[in-house]
Amino acid sequence: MTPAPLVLNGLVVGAILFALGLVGILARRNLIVMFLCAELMLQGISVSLVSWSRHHGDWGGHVLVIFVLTVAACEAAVALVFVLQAFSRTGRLDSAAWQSLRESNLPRVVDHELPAVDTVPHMFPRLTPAGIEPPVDEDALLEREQV
Amino acid sequence: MPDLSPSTLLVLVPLLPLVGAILTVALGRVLGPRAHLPAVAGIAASAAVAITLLVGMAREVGVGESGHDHAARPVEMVTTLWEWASVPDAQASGADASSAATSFSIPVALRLDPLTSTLLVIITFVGLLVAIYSIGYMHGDPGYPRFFALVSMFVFSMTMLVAASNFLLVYVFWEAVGACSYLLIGFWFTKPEAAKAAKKAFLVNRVGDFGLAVATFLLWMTYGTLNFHDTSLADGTTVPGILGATRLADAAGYVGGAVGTAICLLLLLAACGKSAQLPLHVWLPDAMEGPTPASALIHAATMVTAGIYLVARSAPLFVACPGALTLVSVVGATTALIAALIGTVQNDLKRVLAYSTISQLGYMFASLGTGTLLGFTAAIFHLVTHAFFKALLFMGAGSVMHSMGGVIDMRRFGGLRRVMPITAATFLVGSLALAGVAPFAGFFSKDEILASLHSRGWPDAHGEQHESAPAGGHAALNPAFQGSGPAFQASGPVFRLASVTPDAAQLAGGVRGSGLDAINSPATWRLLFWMSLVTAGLTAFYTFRAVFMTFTGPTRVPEEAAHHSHGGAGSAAHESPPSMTIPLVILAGLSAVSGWWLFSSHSLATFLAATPSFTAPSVASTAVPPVFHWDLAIQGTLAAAIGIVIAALGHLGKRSDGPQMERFLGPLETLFANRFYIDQIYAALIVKPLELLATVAAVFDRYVIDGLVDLLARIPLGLGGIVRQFQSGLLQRYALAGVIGMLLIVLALVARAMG
Amino acid sequence: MNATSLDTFALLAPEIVLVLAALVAYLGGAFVGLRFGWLVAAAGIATAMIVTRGQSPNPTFSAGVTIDAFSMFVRWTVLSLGLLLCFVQAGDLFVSAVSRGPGLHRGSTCEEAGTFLLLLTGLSLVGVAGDLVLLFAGLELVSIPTYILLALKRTDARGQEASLKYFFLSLVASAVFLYALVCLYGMGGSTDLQAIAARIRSEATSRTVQTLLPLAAGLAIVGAAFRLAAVPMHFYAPDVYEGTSPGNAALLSTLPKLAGIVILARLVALLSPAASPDLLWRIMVMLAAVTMTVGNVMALGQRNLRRLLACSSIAHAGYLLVGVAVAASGSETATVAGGFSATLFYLATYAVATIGLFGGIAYLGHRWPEWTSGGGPRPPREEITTVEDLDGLSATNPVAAFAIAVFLLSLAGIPPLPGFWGKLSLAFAALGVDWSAAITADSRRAWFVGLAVVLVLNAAIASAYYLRVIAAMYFKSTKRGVQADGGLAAGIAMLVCLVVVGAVSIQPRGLFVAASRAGDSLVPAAAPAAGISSTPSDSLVSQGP
Amino acid sequence: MNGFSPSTHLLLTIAAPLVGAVVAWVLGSRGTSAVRQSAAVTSCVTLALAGWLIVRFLAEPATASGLPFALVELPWLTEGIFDVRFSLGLDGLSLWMFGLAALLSLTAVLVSWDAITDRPVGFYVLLLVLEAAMLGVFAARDVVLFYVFFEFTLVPLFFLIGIWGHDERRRAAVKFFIYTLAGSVFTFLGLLAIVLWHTAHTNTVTFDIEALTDGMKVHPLPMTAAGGWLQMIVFLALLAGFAVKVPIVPFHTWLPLAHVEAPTGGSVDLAGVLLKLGIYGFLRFSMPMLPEATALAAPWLFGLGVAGIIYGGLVALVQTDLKRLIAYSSVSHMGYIVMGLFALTPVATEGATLQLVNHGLSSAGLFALVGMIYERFHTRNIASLGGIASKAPWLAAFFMLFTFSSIGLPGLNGFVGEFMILAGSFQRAWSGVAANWQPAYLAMALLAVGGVVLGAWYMLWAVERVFFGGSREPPRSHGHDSSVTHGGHGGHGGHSGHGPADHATHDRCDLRWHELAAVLPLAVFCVWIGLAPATFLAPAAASVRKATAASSAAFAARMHTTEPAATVAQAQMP
Repeated sequence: MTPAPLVLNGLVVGAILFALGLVGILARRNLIVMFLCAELMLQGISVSLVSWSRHHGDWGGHVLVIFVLTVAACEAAVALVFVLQAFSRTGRLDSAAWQSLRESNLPRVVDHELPAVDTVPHMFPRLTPAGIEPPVDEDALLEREQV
Repeated sequence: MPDLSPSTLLVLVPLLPLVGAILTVALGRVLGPRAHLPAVAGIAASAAVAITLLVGMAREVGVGESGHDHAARPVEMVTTLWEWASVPDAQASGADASSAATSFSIPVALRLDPLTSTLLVIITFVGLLVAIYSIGYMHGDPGYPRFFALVSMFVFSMTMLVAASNFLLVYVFWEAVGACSYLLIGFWFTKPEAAKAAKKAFLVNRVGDFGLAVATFLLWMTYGTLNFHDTSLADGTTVPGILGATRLADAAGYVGGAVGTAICLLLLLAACGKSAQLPLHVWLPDAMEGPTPASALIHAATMVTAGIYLVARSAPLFVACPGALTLVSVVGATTALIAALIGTVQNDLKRVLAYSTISQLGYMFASLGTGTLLGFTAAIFHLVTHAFFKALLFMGAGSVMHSMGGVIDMRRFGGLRRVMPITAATFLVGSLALAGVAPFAGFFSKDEILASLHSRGWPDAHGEQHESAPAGGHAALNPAFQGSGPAFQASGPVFRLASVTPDAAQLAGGVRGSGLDAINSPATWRLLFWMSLVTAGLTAFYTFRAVFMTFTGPTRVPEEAAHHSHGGAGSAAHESPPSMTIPLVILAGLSAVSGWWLFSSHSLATFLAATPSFTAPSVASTAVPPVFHWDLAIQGTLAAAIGIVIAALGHLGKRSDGPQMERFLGPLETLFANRFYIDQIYAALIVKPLELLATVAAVFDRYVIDGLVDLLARIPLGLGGIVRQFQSGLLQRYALAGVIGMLLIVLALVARAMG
Repeated sequence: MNATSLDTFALLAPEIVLVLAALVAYLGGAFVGLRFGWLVAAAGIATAMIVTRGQSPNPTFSAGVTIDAFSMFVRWTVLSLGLLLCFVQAGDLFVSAVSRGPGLHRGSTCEEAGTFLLLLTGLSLVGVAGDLVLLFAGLELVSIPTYILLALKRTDARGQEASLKYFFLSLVASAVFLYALVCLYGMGGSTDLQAIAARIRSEATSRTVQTLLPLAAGLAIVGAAFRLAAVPMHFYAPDVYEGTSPGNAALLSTLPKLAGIVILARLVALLSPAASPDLLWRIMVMLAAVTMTVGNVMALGQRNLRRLLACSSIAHAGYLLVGVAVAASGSETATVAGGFSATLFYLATYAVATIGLFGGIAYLGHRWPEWTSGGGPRPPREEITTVEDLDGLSATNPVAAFAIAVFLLSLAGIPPLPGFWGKLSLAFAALGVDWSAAITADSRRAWFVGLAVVLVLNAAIASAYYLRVIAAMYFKSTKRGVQADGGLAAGIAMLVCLVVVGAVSIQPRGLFVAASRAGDSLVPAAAPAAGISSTPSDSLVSQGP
Repeated sequence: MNGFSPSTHLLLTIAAPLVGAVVAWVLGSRGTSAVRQSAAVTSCVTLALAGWLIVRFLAEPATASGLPFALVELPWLTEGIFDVRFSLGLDGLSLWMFGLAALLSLTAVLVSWDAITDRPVGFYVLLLVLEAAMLGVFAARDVVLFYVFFEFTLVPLFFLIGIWGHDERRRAAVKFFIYTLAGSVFTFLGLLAIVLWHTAHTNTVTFDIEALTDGMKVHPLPMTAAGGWLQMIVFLALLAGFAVKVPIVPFHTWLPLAHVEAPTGGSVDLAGVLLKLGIYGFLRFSMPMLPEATALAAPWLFGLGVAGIIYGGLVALVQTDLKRLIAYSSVSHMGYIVMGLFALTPVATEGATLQLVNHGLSSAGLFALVGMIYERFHTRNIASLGGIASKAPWLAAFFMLFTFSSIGLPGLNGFVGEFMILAGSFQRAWSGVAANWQPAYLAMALLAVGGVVLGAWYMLWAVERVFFGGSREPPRSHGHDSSVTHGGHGGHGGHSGHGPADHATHDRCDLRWHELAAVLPLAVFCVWIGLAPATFLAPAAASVRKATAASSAAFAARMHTTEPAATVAQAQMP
């Protein structure tokens, strides 16, 4: 049995990681960063699980951690697909670009623009478009010259 | 029909007309121009039965026996057909500690007593004559079958009304006759005036029915039953009927005071509605839009007398409330006077007769109000004679109208006595009777009425207080006044005999005084007496004004007469067919003799005195021996004579479209011509405000109530609008909202756990 | 752990069958050009059903697998809903099976089918999971295939946006839920739910439990709220439903809800009766009331059909929470059982109607475009999106219109349709919470009576927008009909749902019995919920002066 | 009465319309005439079955004491906390309403004969389904079963109004549905609360209405502050639904809209039967189960009834649309019924229950005839009608009859109910209330009697304007206007096809055989009830008494009656 302080430290770290991740997801608009923040939350969880597991001297926690890591990997794969798709469609990683699905009577929310330095040449890796060619989204165009 | 029991006969009286009506409806198309047969046959048979019953009843009562100064024993026969509705043990559980209304049991029961049998005969007999008359009058009308169906339907309802032995049944047929009159007034429904008049009649009557309905409820509350007769229950106990022997025998069987007065006033209201008394008289003149035979039957002879019947029937109730009783007389006399005044300036022959009807009905009320046996019998007496001569007059007018091509404005024809002699002669007889000229019928009945009023106005023999009589003011108005001075001493003994009335009043008032009783003072009665005397003069005046305008002077016939002529040469006006003239003649004969015949030996009064309602001690104790009041007769005749003379001065032999001599009345004339503006007052005070209120209510309903409902429905919609504001489509706002929610929940839980 | 691993295999046989079917679909599609993946899926589900029939609920816990009436109920619901959904998803099953040419997402049927099967597996695992690890694994096995299905079905911008939103929010939600699991583990010191429950009861007063229990409860509730599309995690629903295909919408509005209910059920069963903090049921009540109200009022103004149905699914999440709240409030086992059985019963009735509804919409597919021959090139056909697109459906597609009307009325709770029976049981349960107590301010009684009132009021409000759709179909006329090109299978699914709805309307007993058994089994040592829990104590009458 | 048992008989009666609906649906391909004939046959058969059942009911001596008849009981949702049974049966309360539902359904079919040309199959199927629901709701003896039928009646009517209605049919249908639903969901809660209370205090689960009634007698819901006024709360919950259904002013605004927009057949069923459900609910649930609360609320509902009489009458007075006028007259007449019900005296309550049937007959007849007028002239606008009596004498005659019946002319049915209601109310006001209530009660009773005058006014005025006077040809544009505004989907079925209607004004203007067959039975019953009401009062009496006794006792207890002006009369009378 490890003394309680160790557990507490572990838990605190874990909680801090979790909170950071949460805040990150809420604060950052870059899809990749957002996903990383989600991973951060999972890591915080893993940390606290491990410390609990040691506290109780029980393997269950560790097992759960393994599962968490696995799941995180899977989600990373899925996330990659989403990010690439999103980027290929809008040409940017801004989550705020995705708000064409909303109540029809509401205006589009335009946050403050990104700094111009972010502009990058239009040479991106492209996936072969899946399915039929969708109609061009005027919202997306509107975003494009801002990049 | 000796083999039939009286009860069966009694049922037959209404039944036959009903069958007639149904047959007419069923076979109307088949019979075509002979559609009158079932109706006439039914009414005729019913009349025969009614007369049989009357004879039997008269034998029962024993009219003609000597010594009827003692109160006659009540004679009645009740036959119950079926239970109409019954709610046993109607006590609202435990709530009715004080209400007598223990059971709500309404049998369909018919009764036969002197009053009923008299009225049955009048109704069926006059009905028969009218039906016969209509054969000619309505000939060729598209609604021929409908008319006869309605007439016999009416005879059915009316006979049921007077034969019903139960207040609810009375109410039922009270409205049924109203409906028949509604349909008959609106018989020519394509005429907008007719339709309006019909509606007006029904509505004004409804106001009266309101009174009757409430009165019925109160009676039920107070007496625990609605039956006139005593009903013996299965368990042997007897429910004393309102006019049953048990209660009649009981000196204090009737409620006075507030409740009693309320009941009586409500009954009076009902009677005013049906009998066109102030303030509900407005419908009768308009009702003249209906076919004239209907006017003769319903709005002159029978239906309008239902009010008289009601008050007479519930005499004991009224006698127990002297205040209400006096009010009856006041209403009656006032109506009589006002109607007569209006009648003096009417130019429409039928309207003249209509107002005279109102006025004569007023007489009857005045006499009912005296509360003496004399008063009640006199009223019924006048009812009978009036039925004869007023029906006669209406039919005469109808005959004129018939041949004048529907024109009834007296200013447009004249000198018709040459064109239609029979009509003229019979009309003259009727007018004499109406004017109360001896020895025609009206004279005797009116004399009795005056006597009954006089007996209340001068209860004691001492004549000195008559100088202080408020009637002094009428001196100028009534020339007969001076002449009537010495008459009082002559009629002294009469008053002494009649002076029991205070006891009656005392007995009644002794129960509990009501505010109204204040008006029950000799002064009132004297005023009423003079009013009716004046009315007598006016009656004579307008009657003969009509006679002179119509039948005397140069012969003039309106052009409508040409192209409205049945069978006869399409040229000029002509005497009506025999089917119309024969009833006229019969009625003329009756108008001439019935008065004397019924008055001599006081047969009618004796007969009626056996009516249960009149055998209540409070009523019977006021019996007086039959005396012919010479003094009053003289006054009455004088008044009539003056009226006739003035009329003759004004109209005899003049062109009826010439300048009218009533002009000298000036503004009064316009007041009379406009019927005292009563219709306008009603329109302004009741109809318009109600319609305004209705409009307001409709707007309120549409915009306020419904608006509130819609507003309520909008609330969720508004909420939805607010909620939708959060659906901004921004991923991170969603996440943020979720996290905030999470924090709230978690913090709440944690805080609670931490305590 | 008195069972061998083989027994465990036997216990999990249906899930294993599903996984095998998924493998067949994947590999077949990839290597032997298998085209009729959905047939494989259907067959797999059918086999799983057969296998499940063989099993009997025995509450033995081995390797964290709980096979009790509840998990059996979940399984059956999963499988039968899965079968229906697989038809809805399939699009034109037979055409896709026989036709060679590439068409509208035909090539991908096998991947979809396989993913769908895995999703069902995960859900069924959630049902049987008696262990945190299995629970978590199951949940993720529900989430990840969902992402993939969303992405596969729709490749246009809206589809991507929908899947993107769902993905990230789901990440957050599952992370949050995972943290709740951490807290539970921290309290229980074991991953076995029973052990955790026992530990919590034994150390109910310890500081750890005092601290972590509310935290765990709150986080778990929020995690479940996302699956349920309940406040405060309901925002994604309208957007996602609008963006994705009817089949996915049907899926999202039913299966995740089931998962959420299972989570909450396990949680409450874990905490109740002894250790449930009395604030828990208050929060549940508030969540239920707010959720159903938000959903309904938001739906009132909607013109977009799928958004409207999304709002309605939010509202129904609120109704579902009513039962959970009742269960959470239960100090007596019978109340707990009653609440759960009401919720499960309602979930079943709701799911059938909803799947039928989306099946109908999927079946209707597209509208004929405004186009007359010679009027220029044929414009692209439009999918049915708004309520107006259904105008005059009763004239053009009477059967579909009738079915959709029935489903809508059932959702509105008009008797005698299943929705009514569901609301009946919910309201009955809510009113029944310590019935013999007096209604005093802030008493449990007052809260739940208020909840019942909110429930029925919402039923009335909801009928407004359901009727709007019906009015569009029946009371309006249209020039342009719909193509009904969504595929026969969807139509079949619709009809099957119609039959089921009819059957349940006529005799709801069977379903209700199953649900109440499941509810009973959730409560340790559950007394058969005969009658209302409270003993007939005339406390009121005695209190009276 | 050999043959099948009463229970089977009852089941058959309720099932017959459903079978007929299926038949009509099958025959749909054969065209309109086949469908409507099958519908007519079905409703005739149902009517015959119902009539025979009523005869059997009357033949059964036990029913006279208020015992239910023809009991059916099948287990339905009997599990755990639920014991919902499919249990049917008739007693005095439901008997006549049951018969009325069957009768009016036939009327509804017949009046729609030519009026419905668009999608007749759906129309008649819905009509028959509605009939089954109406029969069921009066026969239901289980709380939930009652509510199921009670609620379900909305659905067919919703479609009837919405598809075959007039210009504003959609708004009307939705408003009608939601308004009534919003009310009745509270009723739903109230009923559940009663069941729960009973279960909690007797430990036996039952949804049987009779059992609950008895249980409520033993364990009444508390009316004390300590008990949280539970009984009052439940009463209000029930009231919410019933008041909207009746409708009691001010919850009536859906009624005129629904009536004006509904097709004739729908109006007939709505006015004739569905409005009665509220009153029936009061008699079935509120009064026997919640006596104290009823007693407490009675004065106010009594007042609302009177308010309804006057208010409805006033609003009706200024209506320009004939159908709307009659709709408001319904509001006014339902006011009488409410008043009589909450006068809580035997005479009044029995009168009110009879008046249910009376109003059903007369208002249904009036709506049917208005529909016929509309078919002929394509307008219901009073101003543009006139002199119909000369064009269609029989139509006018029937209209007069029903008018007289509805304004309470003696000798017709309307009078009986009105008179008993008013008499009972006076009895209550006179001697049944505490002294401080008495003036108010008397005033209200007098107002109600005044309402009779008002009723005569607006009805006769309408009759005068529509039927009397010179025969006026309504502007032809009207017909086409309405047909155009009805345009679009199903609109042309909103009223009669133009083919017959256009020359209807010239030749076959008077009643046709099916129209005669539609109104004649109603007229016969109007007269029959008017002449011998005892025939109809007696079978119901015992049940009504049983239903209201508790409440009136409670009321008497509330107003520990003080003596009003003691009357001399029965002081002496033995």
